[in-house]
Amino acid sequence: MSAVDFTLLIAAALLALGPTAIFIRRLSWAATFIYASAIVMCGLFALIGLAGLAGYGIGSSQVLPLGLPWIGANFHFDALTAFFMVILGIGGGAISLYAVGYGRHEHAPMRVLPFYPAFLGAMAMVLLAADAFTFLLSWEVMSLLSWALVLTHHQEEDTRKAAYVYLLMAGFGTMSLLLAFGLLAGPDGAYGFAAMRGVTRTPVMAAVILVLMLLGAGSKAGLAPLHVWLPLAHPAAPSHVSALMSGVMTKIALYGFIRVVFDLLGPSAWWASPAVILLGAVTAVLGILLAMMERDLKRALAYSTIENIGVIFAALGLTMAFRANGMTAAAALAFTAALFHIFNHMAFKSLLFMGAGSVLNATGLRDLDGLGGLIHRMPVTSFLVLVGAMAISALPPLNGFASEWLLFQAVLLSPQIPQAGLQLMIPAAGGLLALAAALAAAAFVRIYGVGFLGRARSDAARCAVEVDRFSLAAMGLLAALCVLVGVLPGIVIDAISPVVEAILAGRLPDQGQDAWFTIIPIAEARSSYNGLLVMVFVALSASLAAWAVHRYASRQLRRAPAWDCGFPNADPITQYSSGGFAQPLRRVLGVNLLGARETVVMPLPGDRSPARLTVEVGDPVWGRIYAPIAATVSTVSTKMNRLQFLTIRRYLSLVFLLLIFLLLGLMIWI
Amino acid sequence: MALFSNPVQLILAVPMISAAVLAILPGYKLSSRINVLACLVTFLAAFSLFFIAPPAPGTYLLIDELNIVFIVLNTFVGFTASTFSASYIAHELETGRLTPIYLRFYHAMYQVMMFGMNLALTTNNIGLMWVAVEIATLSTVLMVGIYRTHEALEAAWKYFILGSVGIALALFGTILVYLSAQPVLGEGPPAMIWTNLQANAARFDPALLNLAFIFLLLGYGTKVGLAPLHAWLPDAHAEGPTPISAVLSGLLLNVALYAVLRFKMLMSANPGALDPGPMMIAMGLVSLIFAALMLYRRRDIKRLFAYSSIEHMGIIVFAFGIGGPLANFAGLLHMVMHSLTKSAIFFSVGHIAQIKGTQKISEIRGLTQSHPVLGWGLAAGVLAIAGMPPFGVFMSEFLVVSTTFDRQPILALLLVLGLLLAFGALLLRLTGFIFGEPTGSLKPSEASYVPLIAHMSLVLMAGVYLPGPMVAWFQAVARLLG
Amino acid sequence: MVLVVALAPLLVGIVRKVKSRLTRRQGAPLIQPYRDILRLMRKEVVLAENASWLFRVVPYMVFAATWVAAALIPTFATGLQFSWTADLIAIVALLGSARFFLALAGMDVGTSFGGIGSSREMMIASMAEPAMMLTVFSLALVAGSTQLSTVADYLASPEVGLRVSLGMGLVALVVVALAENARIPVDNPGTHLEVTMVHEAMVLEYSGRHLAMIELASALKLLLYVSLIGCVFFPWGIAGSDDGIAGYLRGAVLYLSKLVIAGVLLAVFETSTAKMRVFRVPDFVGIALMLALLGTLLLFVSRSL
Amino acid sequence: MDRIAFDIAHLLAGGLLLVSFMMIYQDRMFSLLRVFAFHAVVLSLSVAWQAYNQNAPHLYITAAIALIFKAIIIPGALRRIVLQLDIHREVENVVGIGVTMLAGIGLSALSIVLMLRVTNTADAFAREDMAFALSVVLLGLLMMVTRRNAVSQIVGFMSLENGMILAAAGAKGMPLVVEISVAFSVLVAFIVIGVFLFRIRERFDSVDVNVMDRHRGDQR
Repeated sequence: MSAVDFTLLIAAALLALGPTAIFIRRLSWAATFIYASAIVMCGLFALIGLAGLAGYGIGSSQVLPLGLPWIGANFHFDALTAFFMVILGIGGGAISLYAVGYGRHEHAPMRVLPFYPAFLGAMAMVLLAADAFTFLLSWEVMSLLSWALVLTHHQEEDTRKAAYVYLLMAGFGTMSLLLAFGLLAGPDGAYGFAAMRGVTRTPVMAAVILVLMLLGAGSKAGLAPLHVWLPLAHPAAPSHVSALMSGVMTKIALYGFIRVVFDLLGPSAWWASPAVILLGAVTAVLGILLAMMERDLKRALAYSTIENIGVIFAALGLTMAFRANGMTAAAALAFTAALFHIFNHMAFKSLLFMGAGSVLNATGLRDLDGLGGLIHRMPVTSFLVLVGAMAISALPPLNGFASEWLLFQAVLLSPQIPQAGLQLMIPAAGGLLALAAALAAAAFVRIYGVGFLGRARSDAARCAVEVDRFSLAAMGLLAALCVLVGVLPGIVIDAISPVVEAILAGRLPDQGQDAWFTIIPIAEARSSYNGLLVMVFVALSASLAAWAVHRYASRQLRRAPAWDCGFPNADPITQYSSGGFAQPLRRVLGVNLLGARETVVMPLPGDRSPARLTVEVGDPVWGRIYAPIAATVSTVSTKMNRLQFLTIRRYLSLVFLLLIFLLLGLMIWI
Repeated sequence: MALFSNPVQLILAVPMISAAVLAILPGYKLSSRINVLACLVTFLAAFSLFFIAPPAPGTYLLIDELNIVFIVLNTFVGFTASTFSASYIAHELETGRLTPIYLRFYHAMYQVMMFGMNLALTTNNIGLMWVAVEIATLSTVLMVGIYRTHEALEAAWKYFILGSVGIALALFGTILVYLSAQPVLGEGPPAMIWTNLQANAARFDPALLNLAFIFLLLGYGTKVGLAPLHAWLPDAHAEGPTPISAVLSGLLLNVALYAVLRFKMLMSANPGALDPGPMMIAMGLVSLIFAALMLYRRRDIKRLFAYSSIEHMGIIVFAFGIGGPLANFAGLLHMVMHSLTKSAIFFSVGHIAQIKGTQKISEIRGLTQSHPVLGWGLAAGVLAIAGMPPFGVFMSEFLVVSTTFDRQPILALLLVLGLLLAFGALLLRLTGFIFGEPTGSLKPSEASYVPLIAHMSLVLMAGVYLPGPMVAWFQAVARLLG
Repeated sequence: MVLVVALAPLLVGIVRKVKSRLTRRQGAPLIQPYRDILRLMRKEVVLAENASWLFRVVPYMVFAATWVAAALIPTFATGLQFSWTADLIAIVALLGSARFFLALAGMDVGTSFGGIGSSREMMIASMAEPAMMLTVFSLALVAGSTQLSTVADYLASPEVGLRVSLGMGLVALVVVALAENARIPVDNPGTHLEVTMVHEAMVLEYSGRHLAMIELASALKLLLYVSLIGCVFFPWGIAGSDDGIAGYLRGAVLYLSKLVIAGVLLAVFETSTAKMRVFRVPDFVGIALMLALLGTLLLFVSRSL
Repeated sequence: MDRIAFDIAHLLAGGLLLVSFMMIYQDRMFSLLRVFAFHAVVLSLSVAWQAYNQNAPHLYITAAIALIFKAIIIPGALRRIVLQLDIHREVENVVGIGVTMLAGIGLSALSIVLMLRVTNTADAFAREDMAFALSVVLLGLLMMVTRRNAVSQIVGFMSLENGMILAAAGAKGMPLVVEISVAFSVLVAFIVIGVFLFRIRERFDSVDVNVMDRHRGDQR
């Protein structure tokens, strides 16, 4: 049995688990059974993917007599698929493990169980599909199932709105993809990926396809300005679903982009790449700024997903720029950075969403301003979330830094590009990415500092208890992965290289030979980084310092009330709130970039009502793009709606006028 | 029974005889069973056409690859709708919306309508076809007005007037076609036989054909429900009994479409005649976008789905207007899928409206919680009709959009715009229907879900797997349509 | 590595001394910072009741991260043993780690001052870090490497000449250094006045050995920046990896004198300017960001000339 | 086919068109009904003349149907309805009669030009007939569109159907189907309209379509 058959079988089994859930819904172990099966299957995905990256089973295909009748349903397993299988397998597996524990708290499990495994299966189908129809079918089924999952808590108005916006954007994306595939397939309907691959296209045609792919895959991944659904839908879903959507599904969207733009379309003209780079960089900054301003824990995480997607798109754009100029080594570096970051983001974003889910479970709150002090009540969760926050803030020696480092190395290769425009633009985009990275650190200090540190701001947070072992195990797994990958990035780079090789026909130097797991993307004189040693050095010097201080100086400790510059121990609400923490950045960047407004209502002297500070900050994209569209549709449909209330005579007049019009037309014509 | 050795005769005779029987038979229970039985027999007879070699085209009857699709679909949906009607109509009697005498009338008319539609599909004579469409129209007019409320009468009246004008225009077109054929084929009946017309179309006077097609497109187009000729459609769907809404959307529109297609083939066969494509594309697009926008302001659930029918007829006409093997295939597939899906939607809507006692969109909430099967069934139907996979409509929309974009990018973009607008509206309403806290009556539905599930299973199956013979046959038809 | 730790308080001492003399005070002796740190080390720690384990770990983490970063910068010789462990970008990121933890610690106890400090620190950092990154970019683009030893070697070589971009980079880096090290005009290292403090507000709750570690870390950080500026922009006398003992000695002496000069300059600058309002700071640091970007962009212009 | 025959056919068909114009011109209900009866008479004459010329005896039946039903029974019935329901005796127009007339002239010009252009190959009889028939059809439609009350709209529809019959009769050798269908449609139309009018009488106080329009759906 070839790899593709085996993977298909597992995907089919996952899809079939959905209906199974309906039949076994009365059994007490139904949820555990479903999630446990999902763990097993995802584990198999990961294994198959890893085996594929090691070279086993690559290139196997299968055609089933399904889908479009004259070409059937084509499936193919190659290195790119294998890599994303690993993402899906590890992410899906860890999240399913988490769900074993988390799912017990679900009030209406039947709104999750039938869709959850099928969602995983649909994502696998997207990865395997090798013709346009199968691809889009799986893609849209994936959207549909995640939509159903988002609607788990459908009683809430916000959830319904979120789900609506989500599926509408998904529909928009699918239509864009459909148009892109229409162009790729040509007039004769050559929908197979194999047939699309060899065709040469004019640069304009390729650019149109690229734009459509940016719209289609970008809307699913969360590229600005198509990201609006993401901060709505991800928080609304149950947390393991949020984790799956943010950590894994957005990666599947990126897979779609990579598959079409890098694999099917081939090298594009150099002038196509700046748009991608710039979009990516702008998305990154916008996303993280919004994350900085957001009060809702899960929504802030969702915004941070947008940031990371932006980073990845910037890396992909760099790859396109290098590739268009035939700089294979540089392209390989940028592409490796993109794939590496995809992997990393899967790990830490899933971890963070699980953490948010644990917090939600323990306190029932998503509002940062109700949390605080969780590090005392939920020590393990807090520690694991800290690892995730460090990783996502790109702090060495964790994994987030490794991929950002690679990306910056790629940015630094820009002088070799012949086009002056790109030469100037890439470092500028690099600056934006650096800004995003710095803001990410600020945003996660805020999230962690307000949410987990300090004193509890509500009773719910005060009485929080640590979550169950399954959840902790799942988070621990991913946290360990973050550390491990950060410390040993060379192994990951080598594992990715078959993918890079397959897409770009070039790769980074083999990292396995370098001493002490150092990574050297180009040459040692140019740049190198060793996560292991950094970690060892930091750990050693920290321990050394601690040991020395404790050994030779004092080790006495006394607990006392907080000093706070002499103020008495005030109420927990005097702590910095999430809004307060964001205030400096809101004033500095938010006013101009996001249109943030602060209004202060000061009561007159003698009036004892409290002073109020209201902050208005939101996604500028809503007001600039989506609200006008919605308003237009509303106005036009209201105007049109008069046609429903005409008299019969007027309807007849319409018929009559149409007839006259056509007759006149005919008369003029002949 | 030598007379009925031919299944085609059976298809026509069974509804006619049972109409007569039902007209005199008291007692609604028996009537509804006979109704179902008659529809079943008709369907089986139609289905047997797959296996028996179809009879050679005669003066009156014609079975070819094109209309066999329509006949089988027609009788099948007619059958499922009759089973749905059996469970639906009992409830109407209980609530006193209908009296037994009206029920008798209803069942008889149901069969008359089936007869009209079957005749329109099987006849080989353009005049007879016109008559048959007229019969079907008039019988549905009576059914739409059967509740005799203000709204129902108004809807029926509107339907009647607009339908009559349309049918008159179609008659004029038919006469013109005859006139153009007459110099070639000679006077009298041969000049009205489809097979003759089709074979000799190349020699007809193209100018006359052009004029004829305008009248035919407007005439039968009124029946298809193309904007701006659609006005009767939403009200007729909304105010009639729900089985009739299902039949109207699922069948009658197809019958009219069939007529348009036949005449389009005639036009295509004549080299000098205008290309009917652009006209159909334009009307299709107008219907699609117009109906999509209208969806946003609907307050009545059945009217909502009636507008959705207009929208889909727009897509189908658009696809046939684009032409070519892929688009024609897509058009046919879309038509079949739309019939099945839309009637399934009306089945569930019928039950919902009966449970809730209202058709107001704002009063239907949280169905997945209170009535899981109905709620999710409706969800499946609406998502399917909105073009979501893994349902069959997705495949046809995939083909239409992807083939159009390469050839006519602007048209494809307009098409996509319309599809998205409609998707947005349907999804908005669906979210309201099936999610949130349930409102209104929560009593369980005792109705049978079999027709609903049967239709949705077929649509689901078609979305992922089309049987080989069916594909071959669709492709043959697509080639036939040019 | 030990050298940097040993030297760091000295630099602070120099700055303080010069500042005092400039304001016509006698000033504490040069070794006062050493004394301070040792004294703090010996004192007991008074821990806020609400402080978590993170609060206790952070000083060591901050110290370690800063130390490692500082150790990776060539002071007087380029051939560092482990220079390939991390490059300039990693050094920036290590400093980022230190700041990250410090800001978290500021939030940990749950007082309003900690929050002030953390939020302002992160705001300043989110402008300063990209500026630094862009400076790194322009350096790396000039030198074709982000490896500090290589960069220093390259810039020490005669082929570089004078470049506008490097000048801009220098200004940007100095501004960043001022901002990152909590110096006037961004922050006042000596103040404990609520509205003005940034760095000090974060570490307000620390005492005893923890405070000592943090003080040491910030001294280290100052040294780090001075070394960085020294080795990148004024790489005269840095010994190559193959130079002999004499080379090393010469490098060491020059390095020490560079430190002294930098300390004096810093003190002069701090005495002659006033602290700005917090919301002026972004403009100030933003200038660095702009300069760094301009430097990077001008690089291409000057290259193509 | 001689000249006289053609001229007579021409005269009759043209007469039908003329009567159509007269109908548009009427502003009293009863005179409208009278003119409509006359319309039907002219139609039956025209059809009969065609029957004679084409040697098509079945067309005589059509002529007879037209004469009996449309010229006598229907106007009589409508007259009764108007009397019984106490409907306004005036025909309410949407636009002025002058404008309507102008539009009607334009329409008949359009249809004649168009018809003569497209029917090059058909014989002269058919061409004339079709041209006039199309004008009558369009005028009937115009009448439906510009009149406010139901009875005059029905009359408009009937005159439209008259045009159809003229066309069908003019198309040489058109099989029996047409006659059947015409009879059928006239019959059914009459019945249905009658039923409707009856019901509408039952439910509404007037046959004025505007009253019914108040109950249009989706406004609840």
